[in-house]
Amino acid sequence: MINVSIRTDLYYVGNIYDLDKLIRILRETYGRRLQGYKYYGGKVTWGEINGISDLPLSVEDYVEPGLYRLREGYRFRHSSVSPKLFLLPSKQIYIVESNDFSQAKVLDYNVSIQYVLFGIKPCDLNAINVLDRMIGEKNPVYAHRRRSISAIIVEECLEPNNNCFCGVMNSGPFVEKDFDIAYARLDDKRVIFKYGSSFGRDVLSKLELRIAGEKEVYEYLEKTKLARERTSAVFKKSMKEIQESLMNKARDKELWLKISENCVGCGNCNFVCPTCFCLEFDYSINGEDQGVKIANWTGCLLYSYGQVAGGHFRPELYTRYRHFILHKFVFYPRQIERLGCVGCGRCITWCPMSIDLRECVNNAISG
Amino acid sequence: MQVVNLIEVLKSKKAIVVRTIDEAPGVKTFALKLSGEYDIKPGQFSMLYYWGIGEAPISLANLPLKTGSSTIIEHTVRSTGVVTNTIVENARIGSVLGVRGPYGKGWPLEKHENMNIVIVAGGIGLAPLRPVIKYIEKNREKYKDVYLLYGARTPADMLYKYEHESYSRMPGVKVLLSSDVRVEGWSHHVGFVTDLVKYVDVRTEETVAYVCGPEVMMRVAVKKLLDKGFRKDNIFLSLERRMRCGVGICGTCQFGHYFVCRDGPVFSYSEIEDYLWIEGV
Amino acid sequence: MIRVAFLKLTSCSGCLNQSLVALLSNEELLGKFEFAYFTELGLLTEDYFDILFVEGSVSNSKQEKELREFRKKSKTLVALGTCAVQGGIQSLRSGEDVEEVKKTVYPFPDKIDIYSDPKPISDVVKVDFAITGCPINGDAVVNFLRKYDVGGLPLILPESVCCECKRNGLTCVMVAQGTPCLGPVTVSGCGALCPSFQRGCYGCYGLRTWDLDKTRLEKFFDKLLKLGAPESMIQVIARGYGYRSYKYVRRG
Amino acid sequence: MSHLRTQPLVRVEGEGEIAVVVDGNNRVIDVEYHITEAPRFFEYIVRNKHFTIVPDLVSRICGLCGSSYELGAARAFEVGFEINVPEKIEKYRVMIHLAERIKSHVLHIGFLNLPDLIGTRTFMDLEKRNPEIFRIIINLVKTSEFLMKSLGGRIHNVVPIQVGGVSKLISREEAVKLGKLMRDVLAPSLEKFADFILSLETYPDEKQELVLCTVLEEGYPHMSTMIECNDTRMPAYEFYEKTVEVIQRDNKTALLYKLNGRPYVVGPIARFNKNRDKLHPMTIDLLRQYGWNRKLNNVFQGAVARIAETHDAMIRILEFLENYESISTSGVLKPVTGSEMNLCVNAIEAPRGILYHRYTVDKYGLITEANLVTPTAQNIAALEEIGKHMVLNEVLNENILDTLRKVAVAFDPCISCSVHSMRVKIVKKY
Ligand SMILES: Cc1cc2nc3c(=O)[nH]c(=O)nc-3n(C[C@H](O)[C@H](O)[C@H](O)COP(=O)(O)OP(=O)(O)OC[C@H]3O[C@@H](n4cnc5c(N)ncnc54)[C@H](O)[C@@H]3O)c2cc1C
Ligand code: SF4
Ligand code: SF4
Ligand code: SF4
Repeated sequence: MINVSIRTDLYYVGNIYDLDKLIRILRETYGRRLQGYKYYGGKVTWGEINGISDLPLSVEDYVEPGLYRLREGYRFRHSSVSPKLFLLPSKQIYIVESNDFSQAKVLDYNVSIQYVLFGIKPCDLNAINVLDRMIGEKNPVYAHRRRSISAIIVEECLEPNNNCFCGVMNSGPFVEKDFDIAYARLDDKRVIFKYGSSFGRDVLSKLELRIAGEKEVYEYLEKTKLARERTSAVFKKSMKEIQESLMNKARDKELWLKISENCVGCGNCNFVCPTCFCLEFDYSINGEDQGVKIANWTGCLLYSYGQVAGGHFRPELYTRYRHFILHKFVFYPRQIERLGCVGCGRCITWCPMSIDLRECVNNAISG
Repeated sequence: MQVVNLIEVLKSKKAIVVRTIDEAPGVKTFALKLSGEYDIKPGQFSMLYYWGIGEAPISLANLPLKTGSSTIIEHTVRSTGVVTNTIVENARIGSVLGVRGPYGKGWPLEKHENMNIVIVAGGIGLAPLRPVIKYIEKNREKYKDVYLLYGARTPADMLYKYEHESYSRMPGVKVLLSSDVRVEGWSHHVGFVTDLVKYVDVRTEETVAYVCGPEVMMRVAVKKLLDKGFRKDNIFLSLERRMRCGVGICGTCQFGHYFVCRDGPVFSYSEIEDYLWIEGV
Repeated sequence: MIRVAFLKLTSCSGCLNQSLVALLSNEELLGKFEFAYFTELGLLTEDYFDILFVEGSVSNSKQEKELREFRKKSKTLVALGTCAVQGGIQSLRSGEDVEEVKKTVYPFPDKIDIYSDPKPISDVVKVDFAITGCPINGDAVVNFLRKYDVGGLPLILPESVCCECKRNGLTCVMVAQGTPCLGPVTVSGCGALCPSFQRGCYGCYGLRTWDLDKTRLEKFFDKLLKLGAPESMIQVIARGYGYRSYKYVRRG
Repeated sequence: MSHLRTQPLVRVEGEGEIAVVVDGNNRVIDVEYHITEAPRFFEYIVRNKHFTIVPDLVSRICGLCGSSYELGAARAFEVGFEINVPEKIEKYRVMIHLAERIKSHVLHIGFLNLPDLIGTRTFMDLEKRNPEIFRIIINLVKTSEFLMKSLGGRIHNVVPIQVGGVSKLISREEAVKLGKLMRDVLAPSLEKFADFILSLETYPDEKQELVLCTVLEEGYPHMSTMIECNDTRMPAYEFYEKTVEVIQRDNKTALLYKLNGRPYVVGPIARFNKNRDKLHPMTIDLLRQYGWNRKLNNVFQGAVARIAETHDAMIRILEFLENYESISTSGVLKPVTGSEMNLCVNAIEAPRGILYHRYTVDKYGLITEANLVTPTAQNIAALEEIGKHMVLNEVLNENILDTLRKVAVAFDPCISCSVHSMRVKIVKKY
């Protein structure tokens, strides 16, 4: 998993003020705009990053199923938002048409803006990969936004939180490809950087960082290894067995009823999931007598999912809950050849009923 | 690289209603005139847009007719919800509707030349199969025996009643009808349309079946066809799922790992065998 | 011009005011809709209406009669607000001894003509469309009128308040602050107003019926109680705003 | 007619009726205003509810001045449980309350009162008669809606007010934006509207002797536990639970309130006549320009008081927003439930006048008893007296009925039961 022969020349060491420098260089030298987790008003939301004070550097999330607290610390993992908010906006006017269909307007894409995703997490990066394959070019809104991202800077997790299980889903807590720069906080001050592209290398060289010493690299690798292990010991069976078992048991109504017994169908898990992509089209007429098609987030846990005129394809909640799990673990692989869940644990954290996806999967495969 | 524009994906074309036909209570057929080409095939569907109210996926109900610079297509709409009610109630000759499409994969008619074709349709399910009949009519020599098994709740609910005779007048075409309930004057079968499968007399290895109707009916049909010896990959079903965009971005039409709008709506039974028997998949 | 009437039964006029303000704020509608009956504006033409909006619940025979008469004169009837749709906050007295209830307020209780339980208007007349909320969101009325104008109705999407909460990018007050919130079991439509003000939803759009059954609901209520919610918060949705739905949910 | 005093009182609102009693010669011998609205028994339904949720419940009493109910109730509990709301937060709540005053007054003058003042049938007729004022009123409605929504989430039943403070305050940026909108849009419209209303020459001028009651406060009346009636001052509890008489008439849901056997008046007129020198100096200036910086003679001049209060509220909110500092700490203090019975009393000046709240709360924080007195209920008696005085002994005709309707409209009993909609009932007595 981790290469034992340590190559120290790939790593640089600095401190959190180098992050500020990094932000400034990206903004000023490269003229990029930065999007990322933003600390604002006691919460971590998503937004434009203008300087180090926007980053959640001195908070840490403590989570349990159905519980999230921000407290002082330096290990921020994630919040209920994710890059999905930027790539696939939660409500967006897609098209405006006149009533004789002679005119149509879509939102203006500002193609000249180059964004950098700053400080996203390894699971987020993987989630973007999932979305790329799942929606990619099909949805122009997504495609445009995706193209406007010129670089990705990842913050790796050396201490994942209680609900993280990216290890077993092979999507964290560190990154090996598809990024430009990645950094990790060795402690509250020291930051270790690595690059993943030539652009990343160029930018890093401008930071004038010190090349990492062997001890630091060793410390980093040791911590990543531990973190990977911690987030891997989750399921009772191998992924292949899980997938087979889930499919075999798909018709076991009693089992799924039991697994979904605490669910109230509020849909929070869908909305916080960085790979859930379903949209609801809403049609309306605006004040200028134009027909508007708006795309809103929706999700398979909502009653409206599968509801059709005069009937319902998934009237029972258990079928929708089952779809959520089957989709992430079985259908995504069949659709895009990779798992749909990146193990970020958001659905576990933000479920008001504290339902734990890991437990549900375990129950499903053993029950 | 040029990214596709939302206009190309979501803009509706203007379609003028040129003819309406009352088919059954709450069901109407609309002939729509679009300017330019609209290359839609049997089994494919359009998103019909009643401006300001919403869109609904509706199957092609007749072969498209090209006239000079425009195309006339037909769609049969049953009023069941917000959009369809509005269309059925308000659209009349001269009305403007929006049309997006064509979408989806149709019936693989070209692949099935020189085969027998068994059509099993229930209720509104005849709409997507009518262009199949019309296609066969036009290309009668390419296909062998044809069966049309059609059932509805009552004879009055049947679509295209005015054409049934002409179907049976086609050489080598057998039309078997069925009504769920007994009605005075009805001389055909009473019961489910799937009961009619037993009257089909063909060599199954040279035969394909096209099935469309309510999901329960399709399941029974599949069982009976399999019992009769049909090969799994010779049975084709047109599925229905809740659908918003028609182009694979909204995700609400998923059926197992398929997107009904792009991977379907027509599937061979062998493709969906895994899922068809799971309640609510 | 489409003729619109607003009828008020037992209620606070809040939904009427919301509608009025929403209408005036979208002046293009004023050219398409004619107020035929709207007591606040002093308009009392009583022949026929294309749309009749009814606010409030039915609480005595006089109102019931009036409602039936208005229904007869109207093409489309829209129930406006949680009172009309579910019975509303006054349902908190439902199931109680009405004589006792009267006594707490009136010196001569026997002179008060009142049903033992306030009725949603669907108990009395056919309702074509329902806009829930206490008060309703004015946007819903505007949306309704615009769609009506072109010949259709809005589509109702059965969702929880959480959906709007998340779409609006709010941080969940229940998970992140431990504040009891009825959002997960409440019908959407308000735009997650309360969470946007950092407080828990108290259910004013009524209880969802879909997907909920007695056990799930009880589990959810237990969760609220564990977070320190007062019993009363649950009473307000189960016996007030969501009175009708709650009965339905409990029956399963 | 039965006179008696009881403890629990009731609020009224909604549909009303005017009953005119005539003798054999068709001469008016009596006038009664009836509220025919079915009661909702709020005093009953708040029982056994935890006090923290009561402000949200009682705000549903009125769809126009819901925030007054909310704030009034919250303050009652704060008084009862000795919770000190930080000054800045209290100020914020006052601004919501003032915003409601603006909204309510604009609606009343524009939709209900103005048609009478200028002689049109309804507000809608104004569109042709005076399109500019029509526009201005709509503009005012829109901006005051926006103001309410920005501060409180919606135009009534506002969201942030809770026992102990507010759940969330707007940010500084939002305040600045809002302030700008008010300065650019609300202020100019209101100036024009005020000019129009204050220059009207159609106000009747004869003097009415009225007993005027307001809450007693240092500034312009707003919220207090003391009441002042003409020159007598007393605690609200004593005033409402011991001093005023409550009368339930035959078959009527509304209760009548009298003070020493006489009707009294609450609302804009009372506040204005007793406290106009406490209005914002800019408002006083404005009034002076039109010669209105004097006591109003009668209820028909109520629009002047309302315009003055609207102007005053607007300036105060503007000043507040333009000097806004956001407060980072959470706005709600967790109240601790008392160990004994607590008496929670407060009186607040809703747009239409004093709104009295009294709750008794047990040691679990549950309400054991509640008493709510609404402004409209208190004004009914005065309404009747004034109406009767104006038409007594006259032969019944259309004008009489119109006069009676106008009296009620001038009082603004409540938008929904305003007499524009009142049906007239004539009772014959031989
Ligand atoms: C591939 C396909 C072909 C179809 N062909 C026909 C046809 O030829 N004639 C016909 O009458 N009907 C057809 N239907 C069904 C038709 O789409 C629905 O009756 C219609 O969408 C109902 O829309 P509504 O707005 O009236 O209903 P509402 O219940 O108000 O639905 C709102 C929205 O939900 C979606 N929706 C609702 N019901 C369905 C449904 N059954 N299938 C898919 N989406 C739905 C639509 O986006 C619709 O606009 C077809 C469905 C599919 C998937
Ligand atoms: S399913 Fe849950 S754990 Fe997996 S990616 Fe989505 S939110 Fe994260
Ligand atoms: S705050 Fe309330 S409405 Fe919002 S997600 Fe949480 S539980 Fe749902
Ligand atoms: S969040 Fe809940 S209580 Fe608040 S406005 Fe919405 S539905 Fe009503």
